[in-house]
Amino acid sequence: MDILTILIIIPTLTVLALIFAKGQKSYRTISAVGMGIQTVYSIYLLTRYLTERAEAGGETMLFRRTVEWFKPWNINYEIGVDGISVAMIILTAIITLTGVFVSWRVKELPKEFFVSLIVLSTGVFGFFISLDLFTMFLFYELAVIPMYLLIGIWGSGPREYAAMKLTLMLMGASALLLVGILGLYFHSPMVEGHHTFSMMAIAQAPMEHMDQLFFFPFVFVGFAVLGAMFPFHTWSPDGHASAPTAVSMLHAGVLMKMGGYGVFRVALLLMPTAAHEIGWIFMILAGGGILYGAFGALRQTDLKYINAYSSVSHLALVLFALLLMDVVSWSGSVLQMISHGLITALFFALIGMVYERTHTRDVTKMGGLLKIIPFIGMMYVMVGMASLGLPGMSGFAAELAIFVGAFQHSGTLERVLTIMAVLSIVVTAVYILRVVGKMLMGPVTNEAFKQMDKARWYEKTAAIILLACIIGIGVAPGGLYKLINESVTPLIELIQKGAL
Amino acid sequence: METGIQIGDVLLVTSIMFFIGVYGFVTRKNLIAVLMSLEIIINAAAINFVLINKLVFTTNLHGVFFTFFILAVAAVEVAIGLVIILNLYRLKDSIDPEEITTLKH
Amino acid sequence: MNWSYTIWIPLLPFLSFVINGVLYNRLPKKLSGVIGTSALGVAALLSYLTAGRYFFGTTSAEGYQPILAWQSTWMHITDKLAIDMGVYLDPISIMMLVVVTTISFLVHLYSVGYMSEEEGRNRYFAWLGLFSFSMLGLVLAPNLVQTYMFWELVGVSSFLLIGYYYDKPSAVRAALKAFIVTRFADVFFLIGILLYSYYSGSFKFEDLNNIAAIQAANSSIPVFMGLSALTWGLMLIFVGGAGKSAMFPLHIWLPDAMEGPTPVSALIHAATMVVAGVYLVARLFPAFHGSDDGFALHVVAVVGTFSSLFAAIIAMTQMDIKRVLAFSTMSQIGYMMMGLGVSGYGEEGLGYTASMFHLFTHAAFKALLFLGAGAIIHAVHSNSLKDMGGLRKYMPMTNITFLIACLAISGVPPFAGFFSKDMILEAAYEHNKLIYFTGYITAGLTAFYMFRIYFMAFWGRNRDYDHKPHDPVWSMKIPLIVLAAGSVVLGLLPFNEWVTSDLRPLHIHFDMMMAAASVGIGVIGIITAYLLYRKPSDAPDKISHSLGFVYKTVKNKFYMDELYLGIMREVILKRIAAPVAWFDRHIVDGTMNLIGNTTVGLSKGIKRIQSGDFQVYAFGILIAVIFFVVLFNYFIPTI
Amino acid sequence: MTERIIFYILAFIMIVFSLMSVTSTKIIRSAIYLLGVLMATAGLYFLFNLNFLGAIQLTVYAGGIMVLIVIAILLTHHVGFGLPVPDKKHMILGWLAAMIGITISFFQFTTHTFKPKIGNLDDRVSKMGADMLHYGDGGFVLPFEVISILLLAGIIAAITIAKGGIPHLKKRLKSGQPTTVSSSTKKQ
Repeated sequence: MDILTILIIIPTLTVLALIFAKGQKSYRTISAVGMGIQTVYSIYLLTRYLTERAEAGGETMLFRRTVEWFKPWNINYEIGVDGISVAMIILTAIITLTGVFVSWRVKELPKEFFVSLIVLSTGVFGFFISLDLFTMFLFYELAVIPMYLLIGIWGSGPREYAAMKLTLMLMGASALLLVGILGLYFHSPMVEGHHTFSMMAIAQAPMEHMDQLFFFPFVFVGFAVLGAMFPFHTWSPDGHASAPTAVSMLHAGVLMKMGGYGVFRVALLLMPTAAHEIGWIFMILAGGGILYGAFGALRQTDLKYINAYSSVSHLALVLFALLLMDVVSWSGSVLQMISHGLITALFFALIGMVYERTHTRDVTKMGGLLKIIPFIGMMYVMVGMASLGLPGMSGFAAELAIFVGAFQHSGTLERVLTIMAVLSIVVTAVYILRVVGKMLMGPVTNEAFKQMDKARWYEKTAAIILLACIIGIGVAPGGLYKLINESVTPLIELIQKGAL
Repeated sequence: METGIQIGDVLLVTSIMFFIGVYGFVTRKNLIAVLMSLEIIINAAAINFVLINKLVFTTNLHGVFFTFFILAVAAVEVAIGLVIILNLYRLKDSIDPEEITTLKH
Repeated sequence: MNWSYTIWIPLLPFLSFVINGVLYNRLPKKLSGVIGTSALGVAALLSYLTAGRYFFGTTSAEGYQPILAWQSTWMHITDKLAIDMGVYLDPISIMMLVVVTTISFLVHLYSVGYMSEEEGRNRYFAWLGLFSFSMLGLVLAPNLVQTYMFWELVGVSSFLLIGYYYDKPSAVRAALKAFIVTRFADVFFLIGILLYSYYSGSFKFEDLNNIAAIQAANSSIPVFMGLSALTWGLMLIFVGGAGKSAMFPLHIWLPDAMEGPTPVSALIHAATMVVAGVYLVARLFPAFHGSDDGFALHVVAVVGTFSSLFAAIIAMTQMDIKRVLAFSTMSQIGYMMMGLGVSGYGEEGLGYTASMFHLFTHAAFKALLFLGAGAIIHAVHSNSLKDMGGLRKYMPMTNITFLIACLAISGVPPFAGFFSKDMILEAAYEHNKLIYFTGYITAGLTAFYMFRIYFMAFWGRNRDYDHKPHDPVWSMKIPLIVLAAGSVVLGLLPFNEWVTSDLRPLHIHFDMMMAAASVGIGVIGIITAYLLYRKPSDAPDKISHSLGFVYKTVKNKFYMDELYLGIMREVILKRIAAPVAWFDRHIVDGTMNLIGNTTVGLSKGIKRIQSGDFQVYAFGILIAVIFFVVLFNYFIPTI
Repeated sequence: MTERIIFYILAFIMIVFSLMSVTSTKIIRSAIYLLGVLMATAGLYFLFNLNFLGAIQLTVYAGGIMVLIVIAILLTHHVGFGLPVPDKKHMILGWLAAMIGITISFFQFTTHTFKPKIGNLDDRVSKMGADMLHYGDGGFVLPFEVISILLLAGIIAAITIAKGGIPHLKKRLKSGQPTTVSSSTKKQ
């Protein structure tokens, strides 16, 4: 069996096992075991990748394989990974695993919940290994559909509204995306007498200048909606606020990263000329979005809204760095995707735990929780620190790389936007600390809070896994950065060759 | 014999009749009356067939035959239509088309 | 010589942090203090060893050479802009090493007694360990990014320690304020680093300080408002330093930070963290001095001088003993900044040496003052000077040590402060008379306000205490004694041999007139305080009353807090964040919802067409037929 | 000339009676007016010398169909039962349809030039009968058979529907259950 296809087969088998299983305990055990295997396997994939990479010489896209699927249109199941995809796959595996732990006690329809969750993650895994635009699009849709069910059925608050809004906006985005992908297809080089969906082939021979200018916005916006770029971000606060904990984690942690990854893989790599020429429009949107999201978060009182806006801000930083189109910014941007994925997943997990105990997410109604639930409280402080870019946590390494990369551009627009981006970290500090100060510190505002349960083992497991990753990356980002950087460098060279 | 009659006059008469029927079909609030308006419409059409056959295309009898068939179809249609109306009346105690809006489902 | 053991100096406190942090609840109560204290004790011994080996073992004709004792890859952003973690030893880092480990050790020891009744001591010692680790990492950094990283960590541990009493709202507010204000400054620091390193192409201090090489490597460095980008970068870096060192106008967090436990104030907000800004400027001194004829250095001097006078004036009016000490700290750091700012390079680097010397002695006597204040607070259970008086009878040991510290800070010979302060004033005199004069006045004010609190606390009126105050336990006494001894003798160290701007020994001459003048103003200050506060009288009240508005303004710290709060509330939250939030919910989201609602509305309209009324359907059919008739007859006539 | 006058009289009768038929508020009168229209149509056929067609029109239409309609009216109405006046919406739609339709068709046949008549139509009844049963060119035997089957099917359908289990359906309808024909016939 092909090493990458196993990444899809493991979750599929888990889903099958879930379908035939009975009893809540077996559902969660099966899910945890399946995702545990998946995590271990993706780490194994990393080691395999590193050894193969050492042997392969200059090639970074490894384990490539093509299976014919639909000959008349040249659709292939074409897969392969480079360092970026491997990092993303590990991120996805970890977040799904912790998501299963966090939803350990789902009460309603547990089987269906876990099935949807794992189907979603299957889509994400497939997305990250695809090299064929059509296959990629298919997996993307596979990830979006269960999201609707997960929010609509297991959500809270105005869940139908939120689920509908989220799904419609993402579907609208994928309509744009489909236009872009078909545009890419019909302007792609001929392979055996047909056009091709293969990204590798298209990247070698990008389309004409005017065609790029036309199709670039479609693809970019299509993916950027998923990456919550201003002004297409409004699904994110509502969606997150209504989604169940594990779904928020997966969504903010992984799905939104698919947006960034897609922008990078499809929009920028396949249409570099357009990215150079009209990228500045989106750069302004993304750069403005950094501060915009931060200021938006400043005024919220719902924990999930704060975090959703914070994600908008951080993802805008990712898109901004991607649009800068140089090695350091891209590496930093991918690092930021991973870092933010972990941080925001932990954030949502902790918010879920707090919500389960206090039955409110309104910051103004809480106080002094650190005394009552010290583990969760301390974790929240730590992840807050990670989010505001404290050194020693992953966020800092990523932001530093992005800023260093951004500062290599001496154009006025880039300079101004970079300084705005840097300034946003102080706003981030304000909104994070406001929550910490109000919710965790100070006197206990509600007597009922004193009866809260301490953190349970599965909650601790989830939190510790994520925090360990955050701190691990923060203390020693060198290896991960190198993995990403080595994969980014040839891509940048390819683009520059095309641009010249 | 029929020398004095212009085709235009005939068409004018039948089209007026036809649209009177249409008017009745749309406005009447009684299914049987609607059916009767339908008869006027069919009748107007049948006259057209016959007279165009008689006044313009005289090589064969197609128009006349069509009128025969229209008559037959009209008979069947009226028979079945009336039976359906009777059934509806037994079902809903009314033959007002306003009450029969099952089509929207 | 092998120096690689120096990595253990920061790692030992880190271990203390990890053990106390991870084994949070499982550790026996007494053990956490023991672990922390012994870790820091060993670290202190190691740093004395290092200092001895360095200052007495490596001297050469070229002066002391920096040593990269240990290095490890952290992140290679590009081949040039590589960031490595390392241990960098040179005179100032070793001096700071000694200061940090010693004070930290003494504070740990002191805290064993001071915090003995607190719940959550493990947390306290964990944070102290984290702080010591971060501060040492900051001090030993070989490049600017490592400095920045530990700079932030220091800020966080400061935040955590100020907020140690986290169920007290004022402590929480103070912690948040401290973090956010310093964070705000750090953003400029970061921008400064990025800007400066863009031209230098490196983060390493050797490269950053080699300003001639940077100018040679960049054919044209952009000039903005008459200053080169390098100077701008340095000034931005200084903003970061000013934030951490509580220079005007970023000082507002320091007085509030006194909400933390007193030993923490002694360690972080007096001796070590707050001087990080001074240390940073000293680290980049050649760059500051070389860029644009030292314009950035002028800024440092002016800010330092102004802050020192500003803080001294406020300190005279405060009634909270810790706040007086906080403003005094700010004032003394201003002095250090002033010393750096007026300094030249090489043989003219008197200010540099003086500033470092003052940093060194100040650490001793200011920590002593705080620990003494802590002993008083521990005894009388209040921070306010109004609740104190006549304590010399109850706490003789504290009285003597506190007096020594006051004499030292007032610049009375032969105590430590005299030498360092005199050196700064001498350097300032050679540089700029106005700065000298301001510093001179400040010296007098310093003597006055220090003896004001001394007399108010230990003399003044005798009062009845509910609990009879007494000298603290031994674990708190030892640090007092050690620091008092230090305050007496440290001034005699030959600092000009060791710590200089160009690493070569500096020749200094002792100006008798200058010394006499500065001692004179100090004595005037002391005598004034003696007359006003030796015995209870209403003279101080009368004076303050006669000053009226001026007094009130000063007492309210020139309304700086209110100004910042106003900006935060009115401008940031109400004028920026609220409109953004409104815009987001109503305009952006409104547009999205509008699209959705339009679709729904449209579908409702279309739905009504399908009414089930077959007569209307018939009408529709007819209209369609007519439409096609017209279409095919008049518009598509070929069919 | 006589024919023209007769034609105009008949046309007048047809139009007026149609109008009366669709506007009358008494259903039975409406039926009688319809009968008038049908008989005038038969008259028109006679006028055009199509006696056989006219006779069929009289027997099938004016005879058979009218009887059916009258019986249906009797089954559903009291005699003299007033019809409700059409509501505004349907009136407007009806007027609109009629006016647009008349305008368009008038415009159509006034602008269209008809081919001149070629010879006289052989409209003997014997010719009609021969063509009807003739399967060669111009023969109508196949439609004729189809129509016969249609008529048969119509009769069977009418009977089936007429005797369907309506009371049962009615009960179901009231209780909100689905009213499929198969289930209702099975119950019987």
